Amino acid sequence: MEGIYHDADLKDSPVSEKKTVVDSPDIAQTSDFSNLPINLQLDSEEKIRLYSQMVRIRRFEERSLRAYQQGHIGGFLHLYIGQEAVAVGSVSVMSEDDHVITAYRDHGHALAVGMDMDECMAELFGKRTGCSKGKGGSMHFFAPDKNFWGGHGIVGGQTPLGLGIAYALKHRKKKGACMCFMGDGATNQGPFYESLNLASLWGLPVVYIIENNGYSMGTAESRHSAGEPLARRGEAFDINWSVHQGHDLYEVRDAINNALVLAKESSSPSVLEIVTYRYRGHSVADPDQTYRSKEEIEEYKQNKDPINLFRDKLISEGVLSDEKANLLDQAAKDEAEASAEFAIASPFPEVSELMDDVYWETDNPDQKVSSGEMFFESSR
Amino acid sequence: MEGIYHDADLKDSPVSEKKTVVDSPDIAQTSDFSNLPINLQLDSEEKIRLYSQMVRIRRFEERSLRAYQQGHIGGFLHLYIGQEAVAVGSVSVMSEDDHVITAYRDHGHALAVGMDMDECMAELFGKRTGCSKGKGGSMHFFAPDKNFWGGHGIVGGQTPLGLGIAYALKHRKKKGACMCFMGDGATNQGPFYESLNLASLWGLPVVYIIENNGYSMGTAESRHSAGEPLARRGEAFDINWSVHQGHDLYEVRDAINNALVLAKESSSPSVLEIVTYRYRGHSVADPDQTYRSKEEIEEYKQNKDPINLFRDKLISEGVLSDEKANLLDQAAKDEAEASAEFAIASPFPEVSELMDDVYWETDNPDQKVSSGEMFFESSR
Amino acid sequence: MPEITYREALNQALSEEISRDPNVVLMGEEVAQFKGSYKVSEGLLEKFGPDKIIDTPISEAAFSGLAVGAAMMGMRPVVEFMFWSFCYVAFDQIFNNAASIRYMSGGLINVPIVFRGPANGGTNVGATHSHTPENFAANTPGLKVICPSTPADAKGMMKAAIRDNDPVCVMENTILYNLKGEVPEEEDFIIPLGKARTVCQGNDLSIIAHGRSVMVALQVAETLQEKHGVSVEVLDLRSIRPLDLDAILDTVRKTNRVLLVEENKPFCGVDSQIAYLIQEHAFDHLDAPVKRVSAIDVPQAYSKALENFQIPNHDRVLAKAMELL
Amino acid sequence: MPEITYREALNQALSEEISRDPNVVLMGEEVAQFKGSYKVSEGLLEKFGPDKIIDTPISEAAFSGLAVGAAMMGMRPVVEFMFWSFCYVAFDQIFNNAASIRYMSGGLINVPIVFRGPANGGTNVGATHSHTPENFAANTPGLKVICPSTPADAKGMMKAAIRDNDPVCVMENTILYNLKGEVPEEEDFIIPLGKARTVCQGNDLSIIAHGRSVMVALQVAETLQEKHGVSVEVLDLRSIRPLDLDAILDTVRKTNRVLLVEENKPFCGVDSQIAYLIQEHAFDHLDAPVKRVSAIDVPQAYSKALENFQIPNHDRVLAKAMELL
Ligand SMILES: Cc1ncc(C[n+]2csc(CCOP(=O)(O)OP(=O)(O)O)c2C)c(N)n1
Ligand SMILES: Cc1ncc(C[n+]2csc(CCOP(=O)(O)OP(=O)(O)O)c2C)c(N)n1
Ligand SMILES: [Mg+2]
Ligand SMILES: [Mg+2]
Repeated sequence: MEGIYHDADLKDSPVSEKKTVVDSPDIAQTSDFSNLPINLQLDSEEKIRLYSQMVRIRRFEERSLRAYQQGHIGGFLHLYIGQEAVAVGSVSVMSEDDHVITAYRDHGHALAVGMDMDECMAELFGKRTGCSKGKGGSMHFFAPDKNFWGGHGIVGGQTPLGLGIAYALKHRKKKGACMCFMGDGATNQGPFYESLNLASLWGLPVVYIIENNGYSMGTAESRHSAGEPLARRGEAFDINWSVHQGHDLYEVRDAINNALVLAKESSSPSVLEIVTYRYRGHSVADPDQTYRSKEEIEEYKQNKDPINLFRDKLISEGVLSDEKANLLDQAAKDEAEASAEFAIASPFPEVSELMDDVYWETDNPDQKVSSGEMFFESSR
Repeated sequence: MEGIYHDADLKDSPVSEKKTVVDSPDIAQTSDFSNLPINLQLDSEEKIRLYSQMVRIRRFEERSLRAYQQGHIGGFLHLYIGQEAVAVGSVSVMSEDDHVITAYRDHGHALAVGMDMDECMAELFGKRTGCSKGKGGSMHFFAPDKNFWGGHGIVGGQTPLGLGIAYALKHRKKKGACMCFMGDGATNQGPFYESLNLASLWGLPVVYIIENNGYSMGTAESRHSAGEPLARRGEAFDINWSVHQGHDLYEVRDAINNALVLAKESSSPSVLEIVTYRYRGHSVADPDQTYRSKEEIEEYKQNKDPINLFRDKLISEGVLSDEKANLLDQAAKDEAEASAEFAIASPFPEVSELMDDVYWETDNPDQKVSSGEMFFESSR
Repeated sequence: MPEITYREALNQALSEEISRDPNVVLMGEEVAQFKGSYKVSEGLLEKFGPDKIIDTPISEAAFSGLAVGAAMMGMRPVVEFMFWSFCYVAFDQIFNNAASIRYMSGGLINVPIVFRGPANGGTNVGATHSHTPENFAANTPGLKVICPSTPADAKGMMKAAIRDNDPVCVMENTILYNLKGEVPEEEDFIIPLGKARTVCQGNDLSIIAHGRSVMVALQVAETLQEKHGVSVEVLDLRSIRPLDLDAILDTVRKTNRVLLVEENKPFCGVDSQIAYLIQEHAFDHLDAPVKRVSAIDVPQAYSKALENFQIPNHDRVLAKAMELL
Repeated sequence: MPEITYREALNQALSEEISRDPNVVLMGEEVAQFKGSYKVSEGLLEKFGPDKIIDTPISEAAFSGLAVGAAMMGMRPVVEFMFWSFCYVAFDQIFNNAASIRYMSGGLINVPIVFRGPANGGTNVGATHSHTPENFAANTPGLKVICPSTPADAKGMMKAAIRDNDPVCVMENTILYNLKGEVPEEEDFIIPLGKARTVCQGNDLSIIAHGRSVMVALQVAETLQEKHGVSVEVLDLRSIRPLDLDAILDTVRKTNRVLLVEENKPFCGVDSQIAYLIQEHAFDHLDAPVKRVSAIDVPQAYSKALENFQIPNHDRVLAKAMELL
């Protein structure tokens, strides 16, 4: 018995290999996912809706960025611009029994699941009309009525929560799955691995979606993670994994759909890595130039912008025209502008409301069962 | 691009495959490690010393068990009986620049690195003469002068510490490595994976040694961990891994030596899984019968007891005789008995000593630089 | 009323609530096949099967978070920590996720969850296994925290905790598990959170305690009565958050002298807050400063000889009480 | 003396100590190439290279524990948390390993380590990013905790922390990073831990605070002087553990009235302990109960409109001070 060591080489992988973004400018041309059943079943209207969703997300965020610069928004603002096809593509293959949870870069997922621009923008402004009444902010959007469970600020902290959503579905014998989104940097948080083990051991219908935009703040993947691709970290737990390009909405739909089917048919988890890119800084305050070049950003924008690529595709499919695209774009801008006006016009929460929403019990005094002091410094 | 999913099959592994202990009663016969250079270099005296180390550990622990039953020891007592070849074999290939850290099942490692039975037994008794002055107890033995950094009670909590020891060695350009021992159950703690990533990313000379005794308390491996073998969990981080049988001291020496060489020559981490077995309950209080059969235990004892196997080997090598073995055994019993007497005769720490050893500064009042109150309820 | 142990009382509470509400499950390390490290869940696997009584790997962060996620979906998980000390590896899931998600969602999401397990010293297991984090939990708005000290409380408050729509941390005590006491049998025997209990009446001194320290307080009260003719009132807080401030102030206004006893380490222990509240609200009723006995302020010592002194014991409490008289 | 910012003061302290002692390294997320999330480590990578200034993945548990292991071996790592809030995912490594290993080894092993980063609210980042865990750290024997509030303190105390042979938690404040002040230039400018600072003298009321609340206290002191002719003494604790109890008692004995201000949540916040100590040791000197202003007791709110009120502000502190007069 010798040869004690494996050199843990990468397996030859049948999936699209993850590469750093600039190394493979022509990946966009490598494959056509439009003829897969999941995409063939889309009618023109649906395709246009998907396109318009991506545009709406981008325009919403661009407007929020201006609001930030104007001083209407404070704290963090993590923009999703560049990654739109991931959230929109993923959500587009959800059934009503499927659920979504994500990290702090959550505006795209929120709009994709159907949240209003108004409630989202107002939340960013810290207004009472925000989806979380101004209490959660940019990182903490929620819409449980739309199966959207946040918006979580602690890196990796949502990975066990997503597992719990899947667990509840399975326990209740519902045919649903949970998509748990996370960043490439988040793969370095321990609870993710504990979750992978449990997901596999218990056969839970959870799909971990690593939106690999190449950077954890200012740290490139190669400086934060050993071993490629990141999705392979599911393998030792006997979890299905694969890597996909995130600029092509059709590819995203196919990948996520397969994982959801697997989760729902055989209650098996997956780890999908979706390679994507963010155009803006990690959050609004962060200057890009320190850790990546302008050229890198420009190259992605030129060759792989998910909105441009999908527009071109739809135009070539005869589904969309330049004119129609411009109209949709203008509509999205108008909607975003209106949401900013809505947010500006909305009232801030009153100081007396500070104490609401902590405990179910204090919010429902008529059904109170406890007694005693619940708060020790009060605004009332 | 199709075939989106890998089924994460096990690679064909050139190493001895991990199997549940009872499935492979004849593994002991499968291979002979005695002719490997690392073992050929041992002279008779050294072989006898290794044998005697294992015997000493076993007799020490048997004596501690009686002391527990007699009420001299309280709290937890996690016995290492059955696993002796792992600690002794590993420590036997250490150089003086190598370091050891482990979990709460630490008596074997402590004696193997050269700690006295007296200081160990006294620690179990909570006596002032204990290695940690009675403050650490069974789970928290330490001997930094012997490069032994504990004894850690929180499952997996030592995995980043071992990394830090390796980091300090590398930072100081010392040619040493750190062996970080852990249980099979400990692989389910997140910090282990964070540590694997860092170990690989930074090329740290750490060897993670999973002593897989098949159970995490009452939970068999198949009920606590998805995917086999556990060591494979290093693979996605590009870490070398392998699986070995822990009942054969020669095999352990070879495996650990290879990993230490790799760590020191090329500053590469490893994950080694050593398959072993514990004869006693998880801790003294735990009744075995609920989660494994008497037969399973007996079968291991009969076929794979590391002490018996090594004795037979040494006898067949002509290095040891039955008589000599019996003498060594009696010596170990006597030494253990003496250590119990030492512990009984030793004083308990005084209540006034309760406050020592918290802060370096309060223990060194002549070099004190801070002022103010350090303690808020004092025994003095 | 039947006499049962604290352990059996918890077991009954779990069993009854799992029977009553299909959303309740129990999960944790060794809770099913092993019947719990301290046998609290004995017989539950047989009764309810592995879908309700769930063994987990040693992954506190993941299964705590999993339970929070399930609670967000409307389940009512009961999470056992083998020791509350192990909440340190799941801290974020409890102290951020369970505590803040309701608030951060503007009240859209509830987290009806129970985290339970023993939180005590006195068992010779050293610093890493002897934490009493009730002060950390009570510091954290969004969490509730209770420390039952009798079998009846263990049952009635555990049932209340499971029915509660907010996250409740239940801090038990390994040394109390064998304690016997009378426990009502009615299905709906509930002790509401936030109600302290006057353990014995007295006029000269109030000793306020929680957890096992209540027993120490009671012993000291007996000594003081018998040996010194001092009449002591003992108040068991039972619940830390919500807190029965009225009961605290009542006894202080009655005796005008107060000693606080707890196993917490002193700096920012629960009793620092109680002391603050007493002097804030009953300043003019105090004939002497509020005094405290806590754990001696060093990491928990392993040696019995040290630890028996480290946690509040009869003599230390008595000595401090005498300072107040 | 040159005027520099709190940020530059920290930067100088780090730079000087890394130059002085080859065992000192700085590690954390984005500390090297990105110069630190809040630019505290600007220029250090260029000066000292990647062996001393080390970027880590988002693995707080692993790199905190790694640093503890390195400290056990005699290194003196400085670990930056991007926010102290993130200590929740590394809790065990800090609150067990760093805090208890010296004790559990009977004093055989020292852990000379600094954990540092901002711990404050007021920046509109919501519940998960606004924790102030100085009370948790100070509750834990084995750890030291300091909260510098001025550029000079930031430099002098950081240098003291790095030279300290015990683990020190340094709680900074993002809002203070731009604050300017005079800072001595000497290499050995050290402010010993455990020394409070009288910020201004007064006779009628003592306001005791730490961290940014010191500035609020000072503003209120000015208002009270100008508008009401009340003379306020402001004491900056600076260090929580060790604690300058003498300085606290001195000011209380002088003014006989005391208001405590902090950003901590109230239940078992640092000031609960300070209040306890004051009434214990200076009971007869108090003309009124000790009062406190803390953060409003709910998870940190995102909205500026709420958070500006939630953390102690001028008007809330003033109102509470008026109650005491
Ligand atoms: C536990 C924790 N550590 C650090 C942070 C600060 N932080 C927020 S986002 C981030 C980078 C995350 O990168 P990635 O996971 O790749 O997601 P992306 O921002 O690219 O979407 C860091 C370090 C945090 N929020 N939580
Ligand atoms: C974080 C944490 N959770 C739970 C425990 C309780 N506990 C102690 S040992 C153990 C089982 C560990 O099994 P394994 O890692 O296989 O080591 P072995 O006991 O077999 O040597 C458990 C659950 C602990 N000490 N720390
Ligand atoms: Mg990223
Ligand atoms: Mg094991």
